[in-house]
Amino acid sequence: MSVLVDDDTRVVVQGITGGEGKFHAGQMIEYGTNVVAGAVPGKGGQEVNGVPVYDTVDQAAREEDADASVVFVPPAFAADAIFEALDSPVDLAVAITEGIPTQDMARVNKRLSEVDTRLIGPNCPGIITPGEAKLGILPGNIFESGNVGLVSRSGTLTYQVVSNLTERGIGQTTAIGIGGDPIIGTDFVDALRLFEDDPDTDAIVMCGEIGGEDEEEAATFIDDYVDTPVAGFIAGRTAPPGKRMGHAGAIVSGSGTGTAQSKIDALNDAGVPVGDTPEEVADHIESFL
Amino acid sequence: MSVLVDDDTRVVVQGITGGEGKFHAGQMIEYGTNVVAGAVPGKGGQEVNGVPVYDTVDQAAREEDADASVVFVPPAFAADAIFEALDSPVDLAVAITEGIPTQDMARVNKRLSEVDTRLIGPNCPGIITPGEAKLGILPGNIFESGNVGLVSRSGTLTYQVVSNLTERGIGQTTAIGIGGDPIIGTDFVDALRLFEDDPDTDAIVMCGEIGGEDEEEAATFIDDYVDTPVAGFIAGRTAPPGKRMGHAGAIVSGSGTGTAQSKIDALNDAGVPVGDTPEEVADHIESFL
Amino acid sequence: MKLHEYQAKQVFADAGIPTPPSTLADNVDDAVAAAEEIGYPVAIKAQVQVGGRGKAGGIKLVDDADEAREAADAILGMDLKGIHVDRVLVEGAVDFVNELYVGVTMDRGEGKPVAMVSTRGGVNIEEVAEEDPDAIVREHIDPSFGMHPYQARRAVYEAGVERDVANDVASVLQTLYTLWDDRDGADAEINPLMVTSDREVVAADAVMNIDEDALFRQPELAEMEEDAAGGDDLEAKADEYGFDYVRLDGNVGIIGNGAGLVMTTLDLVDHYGGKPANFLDIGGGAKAERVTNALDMVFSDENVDSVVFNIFGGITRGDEVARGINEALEGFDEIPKPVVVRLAGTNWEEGMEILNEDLVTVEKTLEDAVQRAVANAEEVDQ
Amino acid sequence: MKLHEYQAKQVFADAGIPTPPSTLADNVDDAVAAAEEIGYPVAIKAQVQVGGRGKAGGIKLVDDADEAREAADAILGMDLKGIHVDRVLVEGAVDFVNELYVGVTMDRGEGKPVAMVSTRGGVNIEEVAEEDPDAIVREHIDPSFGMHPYQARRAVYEAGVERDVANDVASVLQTLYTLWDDRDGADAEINPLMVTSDREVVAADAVMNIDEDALFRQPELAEMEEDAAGGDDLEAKADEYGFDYVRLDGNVGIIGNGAGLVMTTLDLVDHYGGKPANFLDIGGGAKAERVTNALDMVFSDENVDSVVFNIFGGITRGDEVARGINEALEGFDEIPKPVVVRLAGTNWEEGMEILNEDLVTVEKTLEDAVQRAVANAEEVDQ
Repeated sequence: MSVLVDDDTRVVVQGITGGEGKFHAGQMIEYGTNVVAGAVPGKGGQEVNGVPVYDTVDQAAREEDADASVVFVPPAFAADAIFEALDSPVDLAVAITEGIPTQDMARVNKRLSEVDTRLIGPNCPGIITPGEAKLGILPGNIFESGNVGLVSRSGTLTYQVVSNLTERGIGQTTAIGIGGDPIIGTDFVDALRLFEDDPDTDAIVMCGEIGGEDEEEAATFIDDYVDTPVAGFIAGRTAPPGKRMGHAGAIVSGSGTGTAQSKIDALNDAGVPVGDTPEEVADHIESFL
Repeated sequence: MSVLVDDDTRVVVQGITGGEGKFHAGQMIEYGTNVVAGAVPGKGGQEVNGVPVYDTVDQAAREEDADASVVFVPPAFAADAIFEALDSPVDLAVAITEGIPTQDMARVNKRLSEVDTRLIGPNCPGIITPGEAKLGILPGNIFESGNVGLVSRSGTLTYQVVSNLTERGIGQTTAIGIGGDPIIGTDFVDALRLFEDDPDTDAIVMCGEIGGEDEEEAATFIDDYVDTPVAGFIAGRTAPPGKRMGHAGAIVSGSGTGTAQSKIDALNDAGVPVGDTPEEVADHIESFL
Repeated sequence: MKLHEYQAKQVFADAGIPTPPSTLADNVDDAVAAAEEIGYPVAIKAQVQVGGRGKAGGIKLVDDADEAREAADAILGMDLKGIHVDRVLVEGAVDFVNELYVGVTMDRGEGKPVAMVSTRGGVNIEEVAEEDPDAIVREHIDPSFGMHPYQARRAVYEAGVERDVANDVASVLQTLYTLWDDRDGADAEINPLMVTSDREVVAADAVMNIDEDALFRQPELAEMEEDAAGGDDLEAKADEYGFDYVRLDGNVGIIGNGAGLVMTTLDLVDHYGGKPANFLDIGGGAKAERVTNALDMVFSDENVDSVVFNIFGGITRGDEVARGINEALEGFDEIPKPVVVRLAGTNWEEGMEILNEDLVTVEKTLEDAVQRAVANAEEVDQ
Repeated sequence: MKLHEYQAKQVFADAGIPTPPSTLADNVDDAVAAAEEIGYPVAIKAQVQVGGRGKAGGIKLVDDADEAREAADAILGMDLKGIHVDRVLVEGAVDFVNELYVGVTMDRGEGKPVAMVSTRGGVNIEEVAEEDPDAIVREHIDPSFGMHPYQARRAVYEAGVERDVANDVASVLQTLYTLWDDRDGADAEINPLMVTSDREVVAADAVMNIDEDALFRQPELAEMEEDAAGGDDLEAKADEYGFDYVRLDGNVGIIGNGAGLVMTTLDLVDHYGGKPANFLDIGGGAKAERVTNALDMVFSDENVDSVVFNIFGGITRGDEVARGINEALEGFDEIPKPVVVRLAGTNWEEGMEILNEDLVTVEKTLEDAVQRAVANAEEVDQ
């Protein structure tokens, strides 16, 4: 019924004593997520939202048998928190933090190549398996359990597209916000592979945006390996070349790759219809089911 | 008839324009080694000992289709030279240089875990397949082609033991000087595995010395995996505890491991006879053949 | 954050990269005095952050005091692609025989730094990159190790740099990487890196972009920031407010939360026949004040005829947004431009209760909101 | 190369690790003056590099000037395990409630650095390591990344350091790793790292061993070396000559090339009933002069009754060795101790031709050479 997370997932929240960490840990628990511990150096022994806090992720994961971690740690310390998660017993880390220096993420990226732990994010809304678990900041109430997998580089755009689906009664297996930063853990290809391998996912929505070439690579991957029908959306068609729009992912280089058009063309070539509006995306998905 | 190197091996000499590099490249060529190029930054286009010099190992290996490199580069620059070899098309690097800072070698060691290239040394005499190729500074004339593999942490001790064998008419498949530094590339276990897998090696000599626990690990490996008969020698039986004898490998910790006795016991327990003198080692080998 | 040439050059020079002697001047007399001090020929270079400075007349090579005065007078005060020039760098001219290119940036596709060298430096490097990408040698760096010296050498020899200056160029590249790494660079470039007639290597230009997200640990560079900004007034205001903002040439003002959703809103404005006046992302978790500031921003843009405010709440709460909109609009006797609001997600119902519907038009879906805003703009436009 | 406590402490303090106030003194008056300046109680600590200084009377805690004078007088000039004490460190005593241990070293088995923390610091840490190894938490470091802050925290919390000082201890450990890394440390240790009654963390001792092979890039530390040496006169001479030399208590002097072969020669001396007087490795590629120096070294040891010179040439050439032996011995009217020479390997035949066999006994095999030398020693001994 899902990929990566479900109601068995035992979650540590890093930074649970901070404002955001505390609030969203509460929201996650309210949604039904199995939050089993917090991890904050120096705050071990405390309790927040009814869960015990440990000084290190290692202790939290060991004592509470956790297998996933969500990082709500300020940007200056976030890379270290991710490294800590990668070097602990958890096998999934979800980094919500926005504004982590890119060079820090390059080092994290190197470390990711050495470990089996998966990273989602950073600068992402997280991951949700409707009705089972949400790890991150996604508004749970717009999701509904179902058979569509969703992967997106953009947070609020995800919500928009999900709401277009949910309003038609089309539910989701799992939705993954992979984040809009230049260097991220799980990318489109990784997420597509997960959904392709999930027997309960009957269709996939992929929301990209201008900048980088991840969507182009995803198109190639879809062409080669993905049988599950995919519908796409690309934000930034009207973005002028060379302008920076919001996050670093959204820089259009002048060289013809990374533009909305090159992404749309690549997806179309791979047989993926790309909607002009979120409603059109929902139309495509509806036609697949 | 050999492991790792033979008369097909095409060798680059890093530092071929330096005093040692030039001399030993000449010796290697005289021995019959297929030295195809030198690599020295800024010296590209020159010729030394009749072989062309390139500015980078990459160029040398690419242009001359080399598959091994020998490093004769001063200690301050040797780690960088090893990194360069590891990041080039060669699949064997032999580092002769003595006195490389240990922290440099720790970084090299990390890199070794990421690549397929094998490193022998540093601070080692090199590797020789008698009659075919020598990569390093071993005196070729004491070796003879045959069916005994030899691996040793110490240079001159290797020569001693080899001469004891050769004088009896016992030749060698390949002799590997793995080097006496605290951090080395190929260790006893690696070398033993190569000899065990070599159909032409009928017996193995392993020369260890006090310090570290490599011989103990090798003993365990022999017990578990090695069918080829092995004879051992351990230098430093009379070394007083806590004294530093020559190179960093030869520090006896106070804790009962790393002593000559613990190594001899471990080898004996694995069924490996350990000679009191080099002659006795030759006796054991003779009895195996 | 992009440093000015004179700032980047100072940073490079402090790290040991050879640069020509130079002095910053903000008036003609000082510029001439600097030129005299340095000795002719000198280059007089406008310190503005626009591409193609040279071709646009922002760089002049002069041979004596009269020429220096004339050039400084022409450049100081000129408008270069809309940016006013108020400072010039007076710099000793380099007698060069070759122009190389060296640079360090993050290769986002690979997720690792990359160092670049080319023997075809100079003004046309972008064309070279386009037409003959192999003329630029790329060496990827493992950021856990940093750049190994052999990598700098390899890139330089691979690029075909002449052997007698190869060591110096490799050393400049190594220093450039270290700078890029230590100073949280996004890009660091020297183009051209000149080889002089007496076989020395000199950085004749210097580009350094800093990762904005890392400015917290680069206090020295962060201080340069204000100086380095400049340009469009509204974009400066957006900087002040901390908004991601880009000014465009349409008339439908757009405010939203999250880059992807805001871009989508722009795309829909276009899709329904309108023209976006801007991109404005208020970010995640915005409070009422931030919403007020955003409206203030968009109202300040005289090209804007109509506004669409599109929020899908995750960490952003609909009630906070509604409160901010009310506060921004209740101050006006007459609402300056018609505002269409669409609230969804976290606390959207609370938001709808709070929102003063006398001041704005409310739409339930993104599509409807955008269409209404486009229609409003057309109405005003007529 | 081992730094003295006072040197290591200075290095640590410069890096920001809290240390008690202290002054180095080489006479009683200065020591008392320093104690008065610092304020009692103070510790007076012999600056010699031997283990178990405290137990051997080399550290005294004093409460007033009279005690300080008495202690300084007792310690200055004393012999600690054969080393003359000519300096003391006068150091403010720390009012501690806990003694921790932190250290960084190279784990040669793993081939990577390791940081260590224990709450059972103090004089018995070696026993703790022996009897209860789990009481010392080990955190391996990837040297390409360096120590991540979380690793320092993890080690500290895992060791059970109390939470109110955990941050400070983690910070000391992080600094210690950085020092170890930047300064090419072999080991860097603080034992004890004291927790004071007002919950501060202070390094009450400091150990820093530097990798000799890296001294070329640690000029500041290399300068400390001479000062840090001391001890046995012959070992000092060996340092000067650049030999690997260890003095032992037998009477057969041993010279050879390569650590493994020299150790083997020692082992064979023992095997054949003799007692090695020393370990002396002339290294690879030795020229005649080095050979002469080596013989000079061994002759200077009055315990030596007989010498065995065992060379198996690889880069070392037999002719050079023979020339050196001749030069060393031809100066004597009478050879001071009988010398047995065994030459093998590179150019051994040339060597045998050169060698003046009136001055030495030649043997062809290692076994014969050692047996002859042992016999020579027995003869002299009788």
